[in-house]
Amino acid sequence: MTENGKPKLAMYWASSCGGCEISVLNIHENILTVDEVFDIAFFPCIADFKIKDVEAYPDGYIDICLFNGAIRNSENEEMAQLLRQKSKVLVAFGSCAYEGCIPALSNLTTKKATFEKVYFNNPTIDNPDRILPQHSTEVAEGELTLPHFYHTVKSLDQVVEVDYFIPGCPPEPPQIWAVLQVVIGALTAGQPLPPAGSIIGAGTMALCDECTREKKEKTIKRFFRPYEIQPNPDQCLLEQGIICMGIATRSGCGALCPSVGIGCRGCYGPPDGVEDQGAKMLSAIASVLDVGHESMDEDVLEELIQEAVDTIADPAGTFYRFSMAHSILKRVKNGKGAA
Amino acid sequence: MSDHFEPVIVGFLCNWCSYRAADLAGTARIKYAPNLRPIRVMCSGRVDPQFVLQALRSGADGVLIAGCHPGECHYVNGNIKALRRFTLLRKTLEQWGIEQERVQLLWASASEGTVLAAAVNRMTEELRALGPLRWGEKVLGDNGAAHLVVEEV
Amino acid sequence: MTDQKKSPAEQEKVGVYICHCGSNIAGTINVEEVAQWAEKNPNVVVARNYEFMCSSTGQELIENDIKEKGLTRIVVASCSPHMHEKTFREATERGGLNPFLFEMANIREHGSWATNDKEAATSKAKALVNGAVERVVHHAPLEKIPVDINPNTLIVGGGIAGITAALELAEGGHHVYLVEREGTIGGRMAQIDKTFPTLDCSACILTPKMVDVGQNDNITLLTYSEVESVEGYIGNFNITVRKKARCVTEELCTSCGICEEKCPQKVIDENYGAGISYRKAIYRSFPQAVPGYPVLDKENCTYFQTGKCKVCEQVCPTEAIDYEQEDKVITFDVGNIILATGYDLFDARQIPQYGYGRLANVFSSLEFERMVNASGPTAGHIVLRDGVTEPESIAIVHCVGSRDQNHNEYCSKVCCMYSLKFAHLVHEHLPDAEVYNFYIDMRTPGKGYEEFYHRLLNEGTHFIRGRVAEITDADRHPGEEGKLIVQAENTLLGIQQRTPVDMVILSAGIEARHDAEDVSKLFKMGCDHDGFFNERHPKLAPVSTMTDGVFIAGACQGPKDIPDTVAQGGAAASQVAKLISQGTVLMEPVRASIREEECSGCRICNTLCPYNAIEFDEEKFVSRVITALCQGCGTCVAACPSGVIDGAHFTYTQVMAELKGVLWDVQSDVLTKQEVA
Amino acid sequence: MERITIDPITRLEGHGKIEIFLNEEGNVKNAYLQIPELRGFEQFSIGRPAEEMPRITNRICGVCPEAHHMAATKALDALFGVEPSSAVKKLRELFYSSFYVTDHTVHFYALGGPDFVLGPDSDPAERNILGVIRKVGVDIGIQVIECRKRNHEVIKMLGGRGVHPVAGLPGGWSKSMTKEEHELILEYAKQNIDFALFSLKIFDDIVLANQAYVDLIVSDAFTHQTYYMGTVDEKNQINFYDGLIRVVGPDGAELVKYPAKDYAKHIAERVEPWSYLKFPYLKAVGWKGFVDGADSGVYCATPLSRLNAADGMATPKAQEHYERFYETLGSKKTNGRYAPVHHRLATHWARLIELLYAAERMQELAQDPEITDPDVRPVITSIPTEGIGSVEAPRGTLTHHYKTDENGILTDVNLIVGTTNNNAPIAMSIKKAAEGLIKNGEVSEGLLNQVEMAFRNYDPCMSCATHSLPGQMPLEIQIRDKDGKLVNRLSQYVDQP
Repeated sequence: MTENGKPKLAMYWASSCGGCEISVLNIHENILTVDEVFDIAFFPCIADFKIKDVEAYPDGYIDICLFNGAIRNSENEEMAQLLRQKSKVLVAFGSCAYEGCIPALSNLTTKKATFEKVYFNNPTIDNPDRILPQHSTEVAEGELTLPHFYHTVKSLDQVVEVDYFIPGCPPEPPQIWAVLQVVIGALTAGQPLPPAGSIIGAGTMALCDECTREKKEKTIKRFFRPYEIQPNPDQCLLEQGIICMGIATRSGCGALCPSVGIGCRGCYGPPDGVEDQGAKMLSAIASVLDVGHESMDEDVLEELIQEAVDTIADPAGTFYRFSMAHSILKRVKNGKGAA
Repeated sequence: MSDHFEPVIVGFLCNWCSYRAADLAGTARIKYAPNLRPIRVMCSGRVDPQFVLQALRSGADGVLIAGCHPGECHYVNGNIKALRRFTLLRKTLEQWGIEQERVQLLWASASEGTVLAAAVNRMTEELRALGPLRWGEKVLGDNGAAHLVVEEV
Repeated sequence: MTDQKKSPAEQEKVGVYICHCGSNIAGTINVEEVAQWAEKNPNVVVARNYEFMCSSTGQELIENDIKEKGLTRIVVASCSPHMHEKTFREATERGGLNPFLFEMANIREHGSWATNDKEAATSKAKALVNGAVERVVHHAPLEKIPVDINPNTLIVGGGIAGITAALELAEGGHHVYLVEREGTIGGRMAQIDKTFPTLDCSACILTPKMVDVGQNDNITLLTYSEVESVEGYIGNFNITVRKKARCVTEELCTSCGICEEKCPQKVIDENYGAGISYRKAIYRSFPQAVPGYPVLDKENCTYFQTGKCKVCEQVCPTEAIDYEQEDKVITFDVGNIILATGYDLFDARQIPQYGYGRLANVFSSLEFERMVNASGPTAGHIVLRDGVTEPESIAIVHCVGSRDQNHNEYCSKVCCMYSLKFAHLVHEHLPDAEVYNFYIDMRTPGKGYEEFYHRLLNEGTHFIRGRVAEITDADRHPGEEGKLIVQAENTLLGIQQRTPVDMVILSAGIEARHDAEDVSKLFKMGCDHDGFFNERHPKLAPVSTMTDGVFIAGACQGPKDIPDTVAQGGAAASQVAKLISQGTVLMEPVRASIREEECSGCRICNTLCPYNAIEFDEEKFVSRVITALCQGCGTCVAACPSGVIDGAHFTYTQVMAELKGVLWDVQSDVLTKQEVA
Repeated sequence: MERITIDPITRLEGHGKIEIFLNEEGNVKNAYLQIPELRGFEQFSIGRPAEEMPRITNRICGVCPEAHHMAATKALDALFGVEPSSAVKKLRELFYSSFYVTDHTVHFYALGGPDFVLGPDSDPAERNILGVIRKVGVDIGIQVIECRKRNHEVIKMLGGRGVHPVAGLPGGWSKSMTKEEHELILEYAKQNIDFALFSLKIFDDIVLANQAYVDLIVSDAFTHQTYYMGTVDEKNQINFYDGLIRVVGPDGAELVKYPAKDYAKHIAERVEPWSYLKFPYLKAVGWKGFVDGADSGVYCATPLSRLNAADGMATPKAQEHYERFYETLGSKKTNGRYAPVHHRLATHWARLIELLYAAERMQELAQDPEITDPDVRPVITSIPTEGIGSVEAPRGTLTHHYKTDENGILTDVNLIVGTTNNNAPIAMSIKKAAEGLIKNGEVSEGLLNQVEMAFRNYDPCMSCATHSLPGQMPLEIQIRDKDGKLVNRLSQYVDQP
């Protein structure tokens, strides 16, 4: 690669879906500017540098590394260690690296249950010898190895220090471009970077700030599944009993899902000042559950509230849809969450 | 940890009823399990579910939320909100595989020192039977060990 | 981040003081060990243990250490904060620190007193101390919130409690709005004939005070009126009162009473007359009513029912009758409120086996009060329902509806004494009549009360210890014919006893007003299970409520006799007078506040506040806390899904720090990077 | 014995690794494609509300989330036993066609294209889309970007989000098409057709006009005789959104045609201890290992497979090119249909024909008066039980299978993902290419790209994730002696840091 003064950019995926890369490509023609400003130092999806090459770099050789994907196996963790060592600025890019995202729903179940489901118990499996993938296998010609599959999916900052976090599944292209412009400004014109550890490429407050639906006082008698009612197109979905994570989710996407009549699922993670997105969502909607009164008999009261609460299907999987790895407890004690 | 297991219970006690109930239990020299570590909040309605989760994350074996009886809340109905949150939290914790006995809600008025003491004794026994939770080492800690070998299935 | 700089919290210098409380704490907890252990905490500069921290020398320890060692935070581990939090906050302040930079660990009530296991108590003490230390370093200096006090006062209820409070304040030069539901003030006391134990005439001691109220320029008397709404907070309440139309122009009425005299329509007086006397359709409850002008009762007025009559209008010399008169809605501002809404009498019909309402000669205590009253329907003669026959034997049943699992568990406190009074009055009016008092326990605590009991013993009253099982007119034995038989177990003799009498008086207990719960909601303060208003503290703040600026006096707080009620009226008045003379009050700064610039306007919090302290700004699309209305419960803080509501002195950081602090010994070693950082 | 490790290659969601074992003579003894990744959607989806699956499973792949979103949504139709209105079906299919246009476009230009436009053995530094642009003009690069831009706009418009759409609901769609959107889409559809035709023209001029390329395409190293799978409509013509799944043998004879709900009767999956990814095969034929031919249950599901499995294309222009495709590659027409083409590299051409079809189909649907029907979100009251849904993902037939309790909470989930279908064929292609290219331990840089071409034509999803500038599969070959000492190390890149 060319040894000129251009800053070095790396983008790597661990346990991810590639959506982050697609979202980067969705800055469209601006990708050409990125190509002008940076030298690619490592970017499996677009260039041919190998792990060996990265290992050969001096520490801090890479100016900025966009790391997406969760830490699902030992290979992911080793790559995270390596890239932390070689990068000046390491960015947890996208929900997976930031807080675990959908892959971390796996923390609602166990490794054992996962292997059994995938390799033993499903309608199309043909595995008479009950074979499971192994870390090391002796085949006729020699040894084959696979990475260790972790019990718990972790976010990037749970295995290495992270300088910045860009939330979103995936981060929205305008936000990505805005961040890249800041970085370019800092690297080329010496403009200041945001304080280390900050969450960038997103707002600070809850999504409701961006949502155009009309909001009233919230008194909810029960909740509905999205197919059970036809929501009023202009009114706050939560008020209509459709679970919308917007109240406990960081702004930045522009409230896309509510704008097409689907409740926010929380992919931008919690807003500033909230540690555990799920717990806060839980607390908020339980508080406005408009059933039961202090003058009631205690048993009646508890029964009424239980009924209303039971209209919420799968609280854990809903409130922690994206933030499981970053939640206070991080995983379930056993597989109950998923089975 | 020694083989003898003493559960640790974090108690969130409301300033006006349950905290005073605990005061009264002491004043009346009622002896009860020393396993409760009380934290004073103004109202059971102040108990943020994050507190409960953090208590479990930080090593507690159980959490007791105690407030005034419905209708007797000094803030009219803060305890009703506590009950609503608790009910949803309990449903969620079940998905997390956390036994119901580990997180409990109790109504104890300022005059019910005996009720509070009895509840702490009962809960301590229940937790002894369940054994330690100790989240950090027993649940998260095993990531290190568990991923080294594919478990026997 | 690898930045090793000390955070602000890590730089705080904490002093820790472990109190022995004589042997109360030190007897069970190894205070030296706890102190030495506490000193290991990097934040702790000094950790002492001392005999009595609440003593002046103990407090001086704190003050001196602040000055000499430059402490910035104070932790005292001793008794419950409900005992001495104030004491040590003041010591902290004298030392030169903001009083809220102090935290207390309760190692006595929650520690040494709760177990004999010294080891466990000591390690629990460590946990609590550590929690306090970890918490206090995150404390912020707080200033109490000053609020100006409007010198006017609203008093609800014109009984003896309200009257007393009103006069205390008015005579002290403060303006009072006295609101009474009925046409006249006076309340229950006006219905009573004589007061125990002194037996002086109730009316004779009450009416002068009623007149004083009527004549005092500092009192705006609003009778036949009800409070409709209460907005605002201590020092600044805005009150709306509905003054019901009495169809009499007060300015013109001279209280001559001719309308009442000429009115052709007689009505049974259920209220003041206890249902055993008549009044007119236009009436004053009693001649000494204050104010003196009558009320026209539309439901029973011939003109309003049939369109004909108008006698009162014709006879009125000053043309004060105004059939067209409408309800008036009055609004005014006050700084404080005293509730003196009194009590309801237990309705004896709820105990069918006592036969009240079914057996003619079973009387309620209030009926008897009216009957024996010289101004009552029988001019004071004690007679049976037929209105002529004098009873030869009378049974007085105590604890009707009181001390009764099926009705009210509590003791109504006054029934024993007024039952003795009844017995005495019977002896006085009918010297030959036999009087039987059926009681469970004789409760006569009070000046001169026990003596009064002894007097009755000497007057020949028969005292039978036992709860009455049944009162019936079904005679079984000779001598029972035509009598009421009182069936009870005499627990002293251990025998079932049937006592035939001519008349039975049921000493009904005291109950909260039927509408007490609505009233408590209107004034945003709580009721207990029995419907009596909750005092702020059963011992130390008996007339205050949880709502600043709202006070309670008399039987609305719980059963009371007249002296206690008058005392509470005075106490409430002096509480209010204190606030008025202060001019401003400092409110506890434990309050919620919303960081508006971070509020997304989701409106989750809007409906949660029981004090309506949260308003929504339709322009800025943010929610806002009205600080003076906020009581600091923290419900909205816990609910806010954006975490932008701060609960002063119980912030997320403070509680979390205490939480991790008390769990110091069970924290796991497996911490994520993020938690280490 | 020497071994060659190719690490990393990348796949659908994450990474891939190729192990090539050589014998003493240094010839290929065996080759393994290892997939070191597992995310376990089938397990952690259990316990979730079924209606959330379109918004959970699209995270399997950020490159074709639309495919998972659609398969999941169709599985919900079946689960709740609701037949979507024709308006809903059309809206969904239009959305899906637009996705196909962007997906196929970028694969051809960024991945397939460079190999032909610039030549398999050209300077690797140039062998990427930028090189393509330099050679055939910058306007193409712009057109590619524009094509992605407008179709991602349609995806966001109708699906709610540009990546990971959210609009799918049982029996419906959460968002109808507005008047303004409709006009825009009509315009975009037209542009898509022009772009598709233009792309086929480029393929003609550069590839078909060059005999060397044609020879390469038909060369044995890139030829496999396998079964082919694809979804067809009632006329046995290709349809991406709905239809019956048809499997034909190497000779073109129909083996089976079945509705998606019967998938488990026909497909089974093997497990190997050295890969996390399972190996599907045809039950009717059986698993004979990594071999081709009529006796091996190995099948293929790619653009080429779909053409082979169908009788033709459902749109006129695409049909013309379909016929030309078979004629050119010397396939004979027997009783109404062409015999299958087995040359893997022809997949690139097949992909362009599908691109044209998708564009034409998008226009047909956009012109349908029903397409703006506002009533697309029905209220569902039925009790869910079990449902199977499938679509043609760009990388093969995609099947979702759900079971729930009466409350609609998932109790069992099974997924057969596009690329998984091709797990065995890809491994075989790699081995065959390696065998053909690695002789006596001598490995030339030129073989790298050709081995790469062996699996790139399948467009394994990570290479679709490399729809980008410039586009290449990262690939390195290490040759070690039996002590593991590195004796030779080759990379497509000349200059090492």
